Amino acid sequence: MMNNITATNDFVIRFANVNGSGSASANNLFSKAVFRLGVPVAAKNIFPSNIQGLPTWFEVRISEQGYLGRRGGYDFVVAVNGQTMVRDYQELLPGGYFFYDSSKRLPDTFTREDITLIGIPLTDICNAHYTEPRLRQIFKNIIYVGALAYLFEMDFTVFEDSIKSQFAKKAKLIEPNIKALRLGFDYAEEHHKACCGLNIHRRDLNGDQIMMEGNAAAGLGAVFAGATVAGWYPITPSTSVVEAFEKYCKAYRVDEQSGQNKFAILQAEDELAAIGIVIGASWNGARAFTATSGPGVSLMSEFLGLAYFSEIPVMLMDIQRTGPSTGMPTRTQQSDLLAAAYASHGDTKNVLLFPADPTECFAHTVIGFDLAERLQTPVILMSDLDLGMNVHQCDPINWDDDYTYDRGKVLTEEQLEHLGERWGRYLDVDGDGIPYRTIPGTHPEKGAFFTRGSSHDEYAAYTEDGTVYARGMERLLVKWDTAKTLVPKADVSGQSASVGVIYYGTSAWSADEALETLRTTHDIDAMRIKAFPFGVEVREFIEAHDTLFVIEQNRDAQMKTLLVNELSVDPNQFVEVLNIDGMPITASYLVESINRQLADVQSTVPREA
Amino acid sequence: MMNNITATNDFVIRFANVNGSGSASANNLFSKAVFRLGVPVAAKNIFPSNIQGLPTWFEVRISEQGYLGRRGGYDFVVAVNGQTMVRDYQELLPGGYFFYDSSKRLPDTFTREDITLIGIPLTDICNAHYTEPRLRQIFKNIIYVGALAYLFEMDFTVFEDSIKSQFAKKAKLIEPNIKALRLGFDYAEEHHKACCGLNIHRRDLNGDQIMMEGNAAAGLGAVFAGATVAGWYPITPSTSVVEAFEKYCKAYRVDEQSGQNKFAILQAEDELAAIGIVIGASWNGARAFTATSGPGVSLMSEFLGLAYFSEIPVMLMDIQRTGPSTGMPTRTQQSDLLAAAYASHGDTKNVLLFPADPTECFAHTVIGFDLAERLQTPVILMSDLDLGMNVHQCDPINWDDDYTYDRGKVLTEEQLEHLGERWGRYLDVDGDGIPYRTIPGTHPEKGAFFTRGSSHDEYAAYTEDGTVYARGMERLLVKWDTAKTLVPKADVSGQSASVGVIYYGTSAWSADEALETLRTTHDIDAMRIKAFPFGVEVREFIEAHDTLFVIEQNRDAQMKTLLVNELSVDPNQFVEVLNIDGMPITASYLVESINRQLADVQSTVPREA
Amino acid sequence: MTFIRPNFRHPELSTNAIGQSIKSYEGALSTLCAGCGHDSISAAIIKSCFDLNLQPHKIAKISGIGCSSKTPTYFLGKAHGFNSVHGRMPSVTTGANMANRDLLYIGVSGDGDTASIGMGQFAHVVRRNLNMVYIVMNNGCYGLTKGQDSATADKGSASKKGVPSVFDSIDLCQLALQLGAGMVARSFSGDKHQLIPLIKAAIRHPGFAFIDVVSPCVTFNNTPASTKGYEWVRDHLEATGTIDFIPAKSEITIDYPPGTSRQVELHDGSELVLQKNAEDYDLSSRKAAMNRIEAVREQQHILTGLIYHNESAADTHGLINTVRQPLNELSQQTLCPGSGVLDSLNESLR
Amino acid sequence: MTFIRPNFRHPELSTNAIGQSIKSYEGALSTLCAGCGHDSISAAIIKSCFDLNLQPHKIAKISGIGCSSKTPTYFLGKAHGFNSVHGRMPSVTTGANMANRDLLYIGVSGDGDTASIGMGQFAHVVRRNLNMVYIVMNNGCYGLTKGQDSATADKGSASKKGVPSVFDSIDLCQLALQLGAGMVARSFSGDKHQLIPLIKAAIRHPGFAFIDVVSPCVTFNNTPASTKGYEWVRDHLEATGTIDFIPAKSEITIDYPPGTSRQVELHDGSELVLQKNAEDYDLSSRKAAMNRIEAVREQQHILTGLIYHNESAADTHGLINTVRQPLNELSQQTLCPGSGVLDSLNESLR
Ligand SMILES: Cc1ncc(C[n+]2csc(CCOP(=O)(O)OP(=O)(O)O)c2C)c(N)n1
Ligand SMILES: Cc1ncc(C[n+]2csc(CCOP(=O)(O)OP(=O)(O)O)c2C)c(N)n1
Ligand code: SF4
Ligand code: SF4
Ligand SMILES: [Mg+2]
Ligand SMILES: [Mg+2]
Repeated sequence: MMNNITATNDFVIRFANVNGSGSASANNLFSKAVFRLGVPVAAKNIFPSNIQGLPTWFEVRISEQGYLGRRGGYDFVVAVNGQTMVRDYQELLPGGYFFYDSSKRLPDTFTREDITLIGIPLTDICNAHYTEPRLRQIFKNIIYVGALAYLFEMDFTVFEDSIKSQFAKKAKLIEPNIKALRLGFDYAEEHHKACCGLNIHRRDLNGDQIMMEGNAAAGLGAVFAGATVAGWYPITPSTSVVEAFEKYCKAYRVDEQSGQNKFAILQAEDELAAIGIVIGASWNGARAFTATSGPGVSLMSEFLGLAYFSEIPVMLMDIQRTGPSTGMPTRTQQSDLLAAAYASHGDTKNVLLFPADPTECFAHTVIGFDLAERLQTPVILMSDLDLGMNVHQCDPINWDDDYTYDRGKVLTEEQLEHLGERWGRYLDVDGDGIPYRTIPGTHPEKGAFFTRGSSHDEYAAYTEDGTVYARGMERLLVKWDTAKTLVPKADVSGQSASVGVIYYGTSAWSADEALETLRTTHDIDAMRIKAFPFGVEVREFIEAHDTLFVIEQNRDAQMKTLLVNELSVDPNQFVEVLNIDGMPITASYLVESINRQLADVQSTVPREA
Repeated sequence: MMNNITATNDFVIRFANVNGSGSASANNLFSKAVFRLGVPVAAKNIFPSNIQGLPTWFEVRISEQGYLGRRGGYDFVVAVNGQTMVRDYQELLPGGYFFYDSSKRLPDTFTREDITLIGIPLTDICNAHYTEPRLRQIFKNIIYVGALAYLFEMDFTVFEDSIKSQFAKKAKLIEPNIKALRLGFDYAEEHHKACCGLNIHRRDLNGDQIMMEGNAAAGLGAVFAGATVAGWYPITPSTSVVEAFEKYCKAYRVDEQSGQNKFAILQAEDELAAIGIVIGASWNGARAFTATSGPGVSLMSEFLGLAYFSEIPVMLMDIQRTGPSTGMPTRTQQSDLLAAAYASHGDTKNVLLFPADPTECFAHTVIGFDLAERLQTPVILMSDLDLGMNVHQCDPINWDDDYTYDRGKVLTEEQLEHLGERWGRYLDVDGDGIPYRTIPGTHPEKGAFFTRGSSHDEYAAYTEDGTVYARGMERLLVKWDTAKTLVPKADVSGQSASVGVIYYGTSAWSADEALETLRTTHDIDAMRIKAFPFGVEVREFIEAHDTLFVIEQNRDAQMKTLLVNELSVDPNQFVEVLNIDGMPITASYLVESINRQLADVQSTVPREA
Repeated sequence: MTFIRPNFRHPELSTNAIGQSIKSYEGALSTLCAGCGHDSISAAIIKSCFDLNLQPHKIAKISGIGCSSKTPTYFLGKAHGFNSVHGRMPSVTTGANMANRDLLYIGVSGDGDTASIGMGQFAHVVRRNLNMVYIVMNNGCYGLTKGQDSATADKGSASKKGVPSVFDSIDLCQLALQLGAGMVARSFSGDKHQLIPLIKAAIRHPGFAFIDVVSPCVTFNNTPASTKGYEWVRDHLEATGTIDFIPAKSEITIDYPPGTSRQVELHDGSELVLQKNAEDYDLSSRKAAMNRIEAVREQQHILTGLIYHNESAADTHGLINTVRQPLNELSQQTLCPGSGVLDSLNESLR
Repeated sequence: MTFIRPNFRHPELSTNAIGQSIKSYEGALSTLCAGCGHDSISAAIIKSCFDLNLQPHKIAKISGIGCSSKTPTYFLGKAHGFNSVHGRMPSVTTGANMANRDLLYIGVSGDGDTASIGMGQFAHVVRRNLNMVYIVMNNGCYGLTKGQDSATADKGSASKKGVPSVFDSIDLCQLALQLGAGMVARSFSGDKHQLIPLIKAAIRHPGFAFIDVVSPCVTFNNTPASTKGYEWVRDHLEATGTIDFIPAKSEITIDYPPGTSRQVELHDGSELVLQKNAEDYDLSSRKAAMNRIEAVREQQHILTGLIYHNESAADTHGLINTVRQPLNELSQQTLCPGSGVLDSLNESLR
């Protein structure tokens, strides 16, 4: 006997499409509708590294409880890609619903009895109503969205409103789109009444939240942070950061009178040039940044070493994808931590930030610019494809107009003029390891110095004196200690358990969800790391727990490496919980994996207070 | 009262010269003479990153006990550089000897009473005997060598013989050189009889040893290992590796009849191209290599990731210098370990070799090619400036004619022809994580495959299937485990103590010497690591000791990081003994530092057996 | 990929002189956009190798990263291929060629791959006169990363986003000429009658042969304002002539009047017949080639055809004087000096 | 370094129009080899800035790595300097210029730094027409790494080791022309009467100004067989004319007979007077410049002088339409949209 899955506002739907077939906007229309119905929604676009004709999936989780990570498993599949039909069919959960284009009969091998088939003759409907192939192609997607609206009992007006606002500027497209929605809706109503146990009903759970891509938020952050120069080179999944920066600059940063830009964006010839541009601009007193992904980080490595050693602010956004090498360019991962933290030859350490949602992409970008200038060093925003390129539900962007940028220790002409002692570019005057810098052109007689990646003394003069060199290197460690006090603090929850879970970045959604489940049976504390180097709270958390699960989306447990290496803690305290398949980590995997390993760990009883 | 240092065959002499003044060959003449007198000698050239006119030092340690590391401190200074005279004077040990050009009076500030002044009017002598400025310049150096010969009671004939063999092909230069030596000798004999308590007397301690630079040995190793392609880009201190390779190729690898080369050396446009050439050639079945230093390693990082992931043999020699960035290009360091071990974005691991003397540079180069092809992965020889560019006394180069190259799992046309099952480029047939590869052009129908840095399945086809990708990444870890069994084993000495000392590469000379001293008062075991990943013996050694001193020539204890990270051992077991001033680590520093820290460590008593 | 190429072929499918059918030269099914110019170039490569009776497994196809750089998967399935990293095809090909001078090296790149990130490697592989065919599938944009302008995008031409490129475009043929390439040509992906003979000529050319193939990106570079779009290119194409390939026959004839045809003899004795425009055109003069490109460009036209051809220069192996036998075939015995030389070597170091 | 420059200067040391003595334009004492051509170029830069009455602190001097790239330490001590990494001066200068368009950017590089590792960045900074002076101190070798051939080493010319270079040399002036540089010149480090006016012209040129200065490496490139050695170069130098700098006066005169002098008016109204050879020479034609370089080179000679000059093109800022005010001077208030726009922005994302 078949057990249909029934659920209201709590299920996962997978759209299986063909790349470049126009499905993306239809699928977004659907997920946005869920959001507008006041129901939390998480959508993930799983697309190929090509432009047209290959399989692409869109995974939408509808979750009244507000779980925004991947859950794992599919309750409903919209199977409109023949290439992957078999797989999509097989991977559907028992009791699930298989929605397909019934213009063609399903192959005989499709014999599952534990699922519900929902056939809609999409092609036939299209052919009946549209003659132009282009229109047929496009509206086919809209038709299935209309059908879903019926099947899930979604309020149809929310779709109509979406269409209207979307095509506000091309009004003549509104009617045909609504018509297509209607076609699907009506067909489903007529042929599939009450066959689907999954519903999406209106709630008011989304408050003032917004839906935004992490990259857009980072780009916007750069605008608000006052970045004026961007050097970049296209690479998936980072490209949209600079595209967003450009878009928002064009909206907010064009001089009204002259039409001239208060920003300079240069598409460089490669990543080496991109970061060179950033370094040149930062050196010259502008806020500058670049965005890239793994291969770009590798190429930037020499320049990162220069910036570290000559102490030039750099804001770099690494939107991580699956490595190594070209890897899976359209899949996510958190595997550039070591490459970023210890970029380049010689002894180097870079500041990393780990945003977990778009709102934080915005905030960390703003903080990142401050840190880069305060610390005069590279700061790397460690976002990833999942965060950067998917539209996430998150808190709205906020801005405190009283906040002023921290431009760090930069001497003005005035200050230079009245400088008492001899100024030294690399002199640690304040004991925090951070020297004072000057911007070219500031003062006619004072403050000019020579920046170099070769060894230098406190007055920026070239030296081959090993003692002087070593002194500089040790000072950089003092600065590193200062960094620990300035970076965003980790979020800690709970304090009584002997077991802790550590996670960061986009694992947060699933980790938070998994923790809810795990905590029903175990006492578990948790810490979300937001930055490297680690503040005291990170050490304290680790010291306070016997067993620490570290959740990461890489093979080699790179965050664990950083923790052990920087905090000198025993690696055997840590249990690795790793996911490396390029798909965002799921809550169910976490629950299963941690539960299993918890069994191995002796004591899970709370510590004595 | 002054206490003159007196010693026979056990002291340190520093030559202070000006770069480009022709002193290097004179100083080499001196150290070679010591060697030929059968007395162990270690010479270090401390030169500036410029071509002419800046201070350069040459440090020669004469050690009957055979200590070949830096000792620290100078017993005798040949001060012929006005620019550094004050410093050279100050740094001389009490009781030491200050040899200077007395053509000009010493400044009045030179008032030390604890040293012996030995003035020789080098300029005056030159001016009296030579008219051409060029000759004056050159022979000045030879004259002081002649004087030293007298002062140290060295057998003069050894110098004469050296000169004769050196100028065998330009015979007319022999006489003038010997004359210059004589001039110095005679002046010293006349004016400084018995003033010097330091002697170098003939012994027979050097057996069949040779004097060679590490880079020359590595270049020779590449010839013997059958490397045919070298792509490279000049960078100090690696340049001489390829120069040596070329020299020895020209000696042994030119077809006698045609005059054609059985090797291809291309000076590339940069390091990215250099390693690209190596990858292309290796992929195509030739043994290929490149040599570089830190900045080059940074630039090669993207390509290293490609080679790791697509499993192409790469032999890379990193002759490390002081980082980060341009750093001190003519100073030594061991600070590229992390950059090399985990080069590039994504999860990557590379095999490293740590030669400790030129003989081992040769041997490790040969092993390196075998490992690279056996493991189909990058192998990086971690030499350094000290090892690579100084002439070291070491065992002679040996070669076993019965040894055959391990070309790894390469399928021949024959094998392809008779292949039973379907061949998969990335299929782990043997369970060791190493698949079989084919060389382009081998077979008309079988074995062709597509190499890519993007994700691939066992049959080398492009895939975006996360499970398949993950399987490949996990297999690379199996291969990594295989690597642990193939790399050179660490040298372990002692097994009863609770304290161990770990070191690698060029720290070995000083560490060995320091251990002799330390062991007179403490029970200490020692391990010299020769490769990464670590074999079981490394783990066993660590597990068998409570306290482990790790000797490194970098700031951030990079080997410790590798040990902790790869072996999951408690970092608190380790005590860091670090030197980062760019000068080779000294035995005296090690003794002092370890002794001091041993006091802090509770138990130094031997373990119960 | 679940695409399955129909395996059935007509039984009488014709074979070439070495008994191979065209199928032996094909590759996996393309995953590029329908109508992408790059696929036409792949087809031209397939046809050229078939016609020239090349043994597929004696070819190595090497590329960088981009839609264009994916194409080696789609031709010559029996040849080894190497999809390296972005902009670095030249160095990988250089290494491969050093290891085995006897294979044919077909390097495929994009305009982003070559004119931006790969500019340095491009310049230097030309300078070394590496014996290879270097094909740039030039769509004036970054196809795979969704249509950003490349450095070959014509100034003022607009990409999908409609924002015109503000920078002067780089003419890769001119650069190749400047840097000393022995054969320089340009064609259009849709013009197989011109392209196939050029590819054949490039294959036969002993040394560096460069073909810049204008190859419209149907997806990102087909706006009316774009100058690399199919229509625009068609309209604005100015061919120097129709080139047809005729196997080894006669010599190059240099002196001939305008309006007639001209034969260019290739390395292996085979020839190109160049149908000449009314204007004189000297294939063997670099300066003339340069001026001609410049002149044609001044009219906003694109010069196609064989632009320059000179076989006199030695290739890299010739320049560095390597042995005839591929280096990857030399045995340990040949390469390793063995213990024999060590006595005197060690002695010289004492 | 323990060198101490004698601090004493003649009290009546003459000052320029802004009251600065030449001392204000000097830098630290050079640590290059005695007689190195690079030092002469530093001296010419110092003199040019002095003559032009530039404020030293409004200059930024940026370089890569090499003996040549060290020279910015040796001139303009009151200006900020940046000795970046090998081959990357162009990108760092680009960034700096984007941040502050009001400084004068003097980029110094070597032939290794530019023609090899820096080739890509060089090509693209030219293409963007960045407003800067780009000086290559061209010694045909890698001085700092001890004399390996660079890509500008003439074929057949032997370095210290006596092994002749087997590859064709790259002519950076031709490349710069090819890639659209607005001003292209070549000079010789020892010829200050030619070099100083050229540097001045480059400083005044609004956009990318390239000067390839043949600068003998006395240490590694002075063998008789080398073609870049002082003697050889002297012998083989073919100057297009003696250039003298005259402050802002008259306009460019384009039409003038051979054998006379020609005035080139610069951006700020100042002029170059070009002493012309008997042959006609058109400074404003790229094609003519190309052909001229080629023709002179065919005679194994080196063309020096101002080779091409065209001020019409907009520089990078002009092309991407940035505001007049330096971007690094814009305040938070100007740059940050503030909370005001967020209501509607957030709303648009719901
Ligand atoms: C180091 C690096 N940077 C960026 C990318 C992203 N990327 C992939 S393809 C491409 C551009 C491709 O353009 P082109 O070479 O013209 O090929 P097309 O797709 O147009 O055929 C870029 C920038 C990459 N793969 N590697
Ligand atoms: C990435 C990198 N590779 C190599 C080097 C070593 N290096 C220093 S200077 C130099 C060449 C300099 O040649 P050139 O630019 O012609 O300057 P010159 O010394 O001749 O003036 C090289 C290869 C380096 N510093 N960085
Ligand atoms: S995006 Fe353009 S270049 Fe890429 S496959 Fe599609 S049409 Fe071709
Ligand atoms: S090595 Fe050559 S380029 Fe370098 S400083 Fe000396 S003379 Fe000048
Ligand atoms: Mg392209
Ligand atoms: Mg040079």
